Amino acid sequence: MSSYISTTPDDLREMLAAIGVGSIDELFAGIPEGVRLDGGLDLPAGLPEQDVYAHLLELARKNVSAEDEVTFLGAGMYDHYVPALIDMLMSRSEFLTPYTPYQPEISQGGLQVMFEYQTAMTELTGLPVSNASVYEGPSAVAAAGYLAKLANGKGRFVVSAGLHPHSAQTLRTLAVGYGIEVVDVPLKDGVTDPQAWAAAIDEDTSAVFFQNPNFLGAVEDAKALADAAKNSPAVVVGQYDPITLGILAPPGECGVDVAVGEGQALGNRLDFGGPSFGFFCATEAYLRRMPGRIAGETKDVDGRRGFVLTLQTREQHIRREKATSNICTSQALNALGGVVYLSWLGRQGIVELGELLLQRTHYARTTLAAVDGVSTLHDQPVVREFALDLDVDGLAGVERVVSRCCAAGYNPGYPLGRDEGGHPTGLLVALTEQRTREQVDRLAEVLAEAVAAERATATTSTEVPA
Amino acid sequence: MSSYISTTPDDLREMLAAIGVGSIDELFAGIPEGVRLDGGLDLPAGLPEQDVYAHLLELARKNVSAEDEVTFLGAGMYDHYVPALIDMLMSRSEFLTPYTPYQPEISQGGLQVMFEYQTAMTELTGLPVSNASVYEGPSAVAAAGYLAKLANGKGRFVVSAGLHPHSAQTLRTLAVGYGIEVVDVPLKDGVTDPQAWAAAIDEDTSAVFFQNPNFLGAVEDAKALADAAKNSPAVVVGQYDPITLGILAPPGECGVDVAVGEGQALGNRLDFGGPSFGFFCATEAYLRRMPGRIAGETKDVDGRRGFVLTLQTREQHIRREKATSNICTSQALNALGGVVYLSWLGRQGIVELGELLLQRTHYARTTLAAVDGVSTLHDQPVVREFALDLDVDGLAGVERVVSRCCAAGYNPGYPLGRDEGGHPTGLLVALTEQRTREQVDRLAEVLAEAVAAERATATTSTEVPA
Amino acid sequence: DRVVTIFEKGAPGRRAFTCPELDVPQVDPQQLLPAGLRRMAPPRLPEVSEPELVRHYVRISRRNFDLDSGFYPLGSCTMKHNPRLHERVAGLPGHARLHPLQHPSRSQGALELMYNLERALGEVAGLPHVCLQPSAGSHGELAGLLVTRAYHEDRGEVRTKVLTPDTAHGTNPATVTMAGYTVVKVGTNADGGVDLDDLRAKADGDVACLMLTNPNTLGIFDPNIEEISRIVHEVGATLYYDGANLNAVMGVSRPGDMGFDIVHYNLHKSFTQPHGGGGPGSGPIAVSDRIAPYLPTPVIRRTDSADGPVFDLVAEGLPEGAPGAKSIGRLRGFQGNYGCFVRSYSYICSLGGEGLKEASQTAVLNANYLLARLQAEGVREYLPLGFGERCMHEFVLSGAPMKKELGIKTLDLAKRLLDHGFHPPTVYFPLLVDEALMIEPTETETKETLDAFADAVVAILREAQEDPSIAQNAPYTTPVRRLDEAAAAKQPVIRQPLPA
Amino acid sequence: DRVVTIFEKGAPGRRAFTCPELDVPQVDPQQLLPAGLRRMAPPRLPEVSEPELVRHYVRISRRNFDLDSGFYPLGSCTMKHNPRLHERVAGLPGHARLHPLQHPSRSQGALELMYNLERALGEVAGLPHVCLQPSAGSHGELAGLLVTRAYHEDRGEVRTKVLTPDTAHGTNPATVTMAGYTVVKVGTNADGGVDLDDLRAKADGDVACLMLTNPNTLGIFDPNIEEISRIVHEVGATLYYDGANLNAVMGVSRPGDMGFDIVHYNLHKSFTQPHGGGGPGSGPIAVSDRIAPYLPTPVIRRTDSADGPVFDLVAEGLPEGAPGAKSIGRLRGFQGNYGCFVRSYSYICSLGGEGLKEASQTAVLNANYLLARLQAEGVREYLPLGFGERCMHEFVLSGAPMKKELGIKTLDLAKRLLDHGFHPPTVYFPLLVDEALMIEPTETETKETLDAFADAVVAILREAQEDPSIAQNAPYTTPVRRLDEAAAAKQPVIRQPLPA
Repeated sequence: MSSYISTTPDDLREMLAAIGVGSIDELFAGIPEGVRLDGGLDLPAGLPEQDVYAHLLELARKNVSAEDEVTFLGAGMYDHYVPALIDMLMSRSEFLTPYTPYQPEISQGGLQVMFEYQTAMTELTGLPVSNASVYEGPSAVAAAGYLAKLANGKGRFVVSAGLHPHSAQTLRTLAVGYGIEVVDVPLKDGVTDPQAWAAAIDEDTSAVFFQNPNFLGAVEDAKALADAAKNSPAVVVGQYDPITLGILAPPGECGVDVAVGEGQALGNRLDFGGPSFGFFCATEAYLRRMPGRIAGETKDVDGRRGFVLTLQTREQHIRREKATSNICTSQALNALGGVVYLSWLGRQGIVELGELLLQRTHYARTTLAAVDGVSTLHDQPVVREFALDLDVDGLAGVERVVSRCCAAGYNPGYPLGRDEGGHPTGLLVALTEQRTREQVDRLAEVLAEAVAAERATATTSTEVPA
Repeated sequence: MSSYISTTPDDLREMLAAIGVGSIDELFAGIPEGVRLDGGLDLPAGLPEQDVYAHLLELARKNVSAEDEVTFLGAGMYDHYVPALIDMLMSRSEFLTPYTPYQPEISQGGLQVMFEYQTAMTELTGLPVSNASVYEGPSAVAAAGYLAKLANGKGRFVVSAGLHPHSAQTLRTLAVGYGIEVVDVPLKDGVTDPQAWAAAIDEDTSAVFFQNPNFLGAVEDAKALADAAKNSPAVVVGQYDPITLGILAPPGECGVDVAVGEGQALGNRLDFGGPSFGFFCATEAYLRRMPGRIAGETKDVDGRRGFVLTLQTREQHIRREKATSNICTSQALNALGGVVYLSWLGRQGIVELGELLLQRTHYARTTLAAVDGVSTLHDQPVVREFALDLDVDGLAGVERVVSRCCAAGYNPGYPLGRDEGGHPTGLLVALTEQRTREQVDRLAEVLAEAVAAERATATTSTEVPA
Repeated sequence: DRVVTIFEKGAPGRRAFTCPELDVPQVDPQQLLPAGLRRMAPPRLPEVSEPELVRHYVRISRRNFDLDSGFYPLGSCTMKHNPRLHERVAGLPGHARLHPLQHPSRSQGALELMYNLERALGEVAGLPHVCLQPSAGSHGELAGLLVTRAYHEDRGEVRTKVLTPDTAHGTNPATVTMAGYTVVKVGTNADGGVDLDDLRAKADGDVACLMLTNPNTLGIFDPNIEEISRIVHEVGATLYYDGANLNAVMGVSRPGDMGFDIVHYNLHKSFTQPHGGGGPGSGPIAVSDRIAPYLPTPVIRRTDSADGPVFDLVAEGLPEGAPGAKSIGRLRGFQGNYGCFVRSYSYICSLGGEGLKEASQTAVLNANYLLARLQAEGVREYLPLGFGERCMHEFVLSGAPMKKELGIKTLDLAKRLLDHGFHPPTVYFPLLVDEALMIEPTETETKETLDAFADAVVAILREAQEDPSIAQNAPYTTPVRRLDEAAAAKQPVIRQPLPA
Repeated sequence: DRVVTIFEKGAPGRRAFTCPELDVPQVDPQQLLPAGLRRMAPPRLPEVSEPELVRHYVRISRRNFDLDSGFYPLGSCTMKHNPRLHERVAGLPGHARLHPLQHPSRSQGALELMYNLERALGEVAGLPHVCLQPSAGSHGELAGLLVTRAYHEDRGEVRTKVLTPDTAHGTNPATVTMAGYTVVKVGTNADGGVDLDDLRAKADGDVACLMLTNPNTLGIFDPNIEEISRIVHEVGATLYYDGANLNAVMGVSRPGDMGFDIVHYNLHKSFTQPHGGGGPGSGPIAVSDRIAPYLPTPVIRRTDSADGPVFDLVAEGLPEGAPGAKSIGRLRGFQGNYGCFVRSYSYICSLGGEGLKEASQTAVLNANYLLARLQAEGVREYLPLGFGERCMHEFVLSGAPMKKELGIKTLDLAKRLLDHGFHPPTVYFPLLVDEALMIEPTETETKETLDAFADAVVAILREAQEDPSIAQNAPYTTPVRRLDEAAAAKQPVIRQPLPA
């Protein structure tokens, strides 16, 4: 079997001779006998490329992807169309295979992409500072928490219940590490309860977290939420859906200090959840507290424009235990997809796309809420995602409705009851520019049949459909 | 709608002013009114990228591809595994998007690929001269005929019935142009009838044509066929399946003057028949009569090694009506796939692959011929493809058997009766390294059921299965 | 860094390929394939590992200039943007892994696509019957002359000559010979069009066809096209449209409406196939009703049923007068370069009728703008326009004054453009224009790029005024500099010599 | 040619995107989204056509050096060949377009793949429980310390310190701080291993964990690993394996067998993810039985049924002692970087157990061969090996004598290597070695490449003997030359200024 190695028997002989040993085993003589693996790994034998392909294809076919059904699944990642030129650029060896650009003279391509990405993200968020990407959305929220912790050393995080459950959970997981208490603020009428929010913020609040649009798709009044923290030490952190920022007021204009979010919607594939990228933008005040890589412009010895990784004294490889973050490998390739996507959309396109989603989402909400046994979970403004309530028996009922719809080729969305504390009979429905009116209309039919069937079954039997 | 153009209204204004006209229409003023199209083209409106993708995906799904079934179809193109690195290289902008390398200084990549391709093909065929590719297999046969016509001016082509029907038909279509008579030689026991072959060759024979392995998969005695033409003026032309040349005697060692063939098996996709490439190799005598591009090595003014298109005085853009061929755009990108595939296989691999096919083909022939109602059409040596005879009612019976097998996910091969003069109940079965013993065994079961069902139906009714 | 071929890399025993295991009972190979039919020594193919293989070709790819990297104004070649969408859809397994002999009932999508493409191409040409089979433009030309031959012969006529203007692409006369005809050249008039008197003089009963490019290779639309058509048809000949320059007139004017009987398309020009460094291409033809019966087979037949349309490939039993009923036969294997059809069909779907027209309009706009820039004072003195004042999608300048005044030839200008990062225009064609420089910017270039190119030409002319030797010895910044083509042709080295 | 960003290209009104048509009844947008929540001015994103967009990024891509083009011996980064098969299979729609919240019953293939990958990775580490969730090595480290914390707290213990050797990667101490611990450095002995006395002195009841890389960043396998494990476990701490150097020992020696409780893998190193110019990566962790309950959730559960195995994602109701039963919770959204799992799983399928071992053996062979070449007379005088005589998969030379004798620093050597077409090794790390040069050739390079690299080093040393200023001012042949990093940090310009 090939292991992608090149050592011929002749090579081996010459190399061992040059080293001055008689066998490869001798090179491992320094490993104590007690920790050597004698029998070899208990793994299947290697396979030719064609067999690996066949195996991976077989596994792929056991999944129902967004190419196999009409999907209204969202809740953090979305079936946007990824233009073909992004695939091409992301698969170019020159972007795909280099390491982090430690040698700027031969990494100008990647560094310039980072610089352009930072420019695009600062434009989108209306904040002056962006890093070159973090892992993904929820961990970006947690990274914002760590920034706040280092910045003000306070003891509490105040978290809106509109934050994505994964973000809230991730924040909680990490906050344990540095001992910060997390305080939840409930929603009211689908948005963060303003009274409870204001009441929760105090002098010991290190950061406040909300999401816009929030997890139920509702547009939050970001400015009001930020204003409520104005007189506290709290860093205001907003998690944003970047695709909505063509029409939503940008965080930088609402008093948000740190805007983070999941970048997948910007030209990245679903990939069952990753890799994508997280974006991380902030006010000038936090420039030297940012996690991750930042590219900066400079000149070479001949005066030519060039780019370098800059402000590296923040980073782990220089600052070690005093670093602003432990992040090293980030998501450069995915961020490339992001900036190419934003350039593809362009200044007009991001607005047009936002307005299209706004209209179609309104149509979908109205159409689906008109189905018998279906109502809206809230009536706040929504941009690309909305929450319904199904008049069925709990999460199990919703799951059966979803199954029935999926059997008809339509995945109606995400059952909110799957999350702890989520509305048991809620269904989160997301749109992208790939979902047409025709598909919405058909979903309404499919959903109507499924809900009706579920309600009929519930009254006559408890059997689960196949 | 975008037409991939960049002209903004500002651009248009400035450009028209620079030209000195008031509108684009004025630029078309030279077209007589009588031949202007007023109403515009009667074509659907343009679509966004996502909709074009969705449409093309829908069309793709209406096909049953080699990814959707286990296919034993061959007869000229084969479901070989195409290694992923070939896709990558063929889709690199640097190879994908340039024109023919008229400016060698900035085309060294493509020219070197041609030079390497020529080297690989001459190695494979054992002939000293190769061009940089022609369109595909059958037209390569016809191109060999034109070479012979220009070389010796004789009046007859002698053609073995073992030649692929498409090659024979193409040769006939073109021979009409320059007025050459085509004489057929039948097969005997699955190979070219030696007596009839020898008898057909005379002093007015311009070229003789056979195929190896021939259309029924049988290995021809190429040396004997070539010897028979030794004392005639005829150019000996062999059409070869290049994948078999790791184990079959190379044409250059058998007295073949011109070896041509379909290159698809070498790293090219099926693509419903094209684009692929044709190869065209010859003895030294025909170097200056070759059709198509040829790359040659030379040096630049600084003495550096470089490559150029050479012997261009053969070609249409220089020699015009006296050119050796009218070919201009050929199949450079596909030939790249060919040479990369051959390099991937390598000196050992091409032999190993040939031996594997030889063994598996033997196993498949034995196994399938053991099915009730199935026998071999001939018992000549075969390498990767063989002909069966089904005991059913003519081509229609075979087609129904094929349909039944396909319904079970197994495409058993090509019904020979589809070609004029082809054996009505013949079935041509091809193997590649992607067809395993397990698949052959399963095909035997599927085929047995299908043949049995067909024979049962034939005796009781004449209905066609769905 | 010495350039080495893949045959000079690697080492004995290295490999990228892993052979699948033998899973059937082994039989003595000699028994399966006797020694007399066997190869004795393996072909000396490279012995390289996969990493070596990838690196070799990635590296040499960087020694190519390509359309995705820069301006490529190669006249007559229509180097327009190649959308990556087309590579994506052509790569879908349902297209890319479809066997050409799959039964029509199991390849309905492919046949529907081809049928739709035929209709769309026919609409663009203004001719009702399309055959997609030819592999490239020159192959389409051959198809066109063979159907012409069949048409005449079917009428009991033997015709021996084909007329081609002296501005014709080289493929035209080469094709004429391959089709068994004799070339008769027709002259060009002062305006760059066909010399009507010469045409009238040569158009006689022996003429089978006039092959014409319109706009022609000078970028000029022949204003006498209706008269030309009349002359040709009066002697019973066919009028053939070389579609190389179709990008100038899509949606604006149609060959069929001009009187052409036969048209070939270069899908790899007007309909944006990537050129692949010299192919693949695709050269469908369209014909009028009277020529249709002679078209190559198989033809695609659409039958409408209650369940929707059904598509079939048919070669025999076609009704009289139907396309292919008296077919000349096949021109190649299978159905043509289907992968190219997928791309061009996608292009037509993306643009629609309006988009195709906009493409042609913009191609003509861009050409005229670049022409205006290059006919500014200080440039036109050295590089005058060969014929006319304006152009369609391309134009031809003459470098003769530049050669005379500045001592640099068109070739020198071309080579110096390489140092400016541009692919040069087509040079020394058409033959009619002395020191010709044939420029086709296409519609997908920006005004900024056209300006930068014009600026480069201006800079090179200015530089030559100071020191012509700079251009004469250019290029300097390319992977290699000027190559000795004469030596290459004199003692051809066309393969890597290998050790036994 | 002035470098411009995409924001400096294009023109107002240009576009690549075509918005789908509005197919629903239009409602007043202000009604749907009130002004107070609305954006007023559009973000100043680029306005470019598709051809411009493609050309811009293709062009700037060529200003990168990449693994597919040349040798990349960056120490500790394991720049091994990235097979293109992996991109192909990761791109299959069934993987690439699978929504992360698709119900487990409709994502069985993905869960099976993840389950299989967990088993395979566990086998390589010699630890039974794997969590794929962490996004990169540093994320895995954080996961490792958070499960350590949970483990201790569950036992009612409060521990405050984490030991890291002074050779540790910077991520280790940074992670320690993020996890709320204090870093305590442990020294290195004369052989390059952990100073056992120092370790014994610092290992007390406050220590939560020792984080160790083995072989360490000097490329040395610690011969005292069993003793180290004993010391750490005696004080009740966990032993953490930083998997950055796992490529040295796959199939040869397993962290679990060495006594490690927690291991992180860098799929983007040992299991050949392309690095993407700085990600994505993937940093799964494996743990022993006693740590398993604290693993992040959800976990993958396999249930065998009559119809074959069924896979599920489970976060709650896990039985006591089961992985995730007392989970620390999530570390990120969804299930981790699945696209990376597909690639690494394919890699493991291609190589199998034997292939993985062969990879490690060859990595060590290549490193020792290159070391031997670089310790030849005439080189070792300037670039001696920091510690020991041989190495595992990488080694660290000291440029201190070179600096002293020849006047060129390690950085100069690195920059001069650029002119020879090589990516330089890692420089100035580990901190322990003066003027460090850390070289990791990996198993996928040829002997010829190793020789060429050694030759280049020799040539640079020889050149410096004649004229050190050449290296001091290198590089010369790169897209830009040495850049002013100090100015960049002093007055950061981190985005393109745009006109209003």
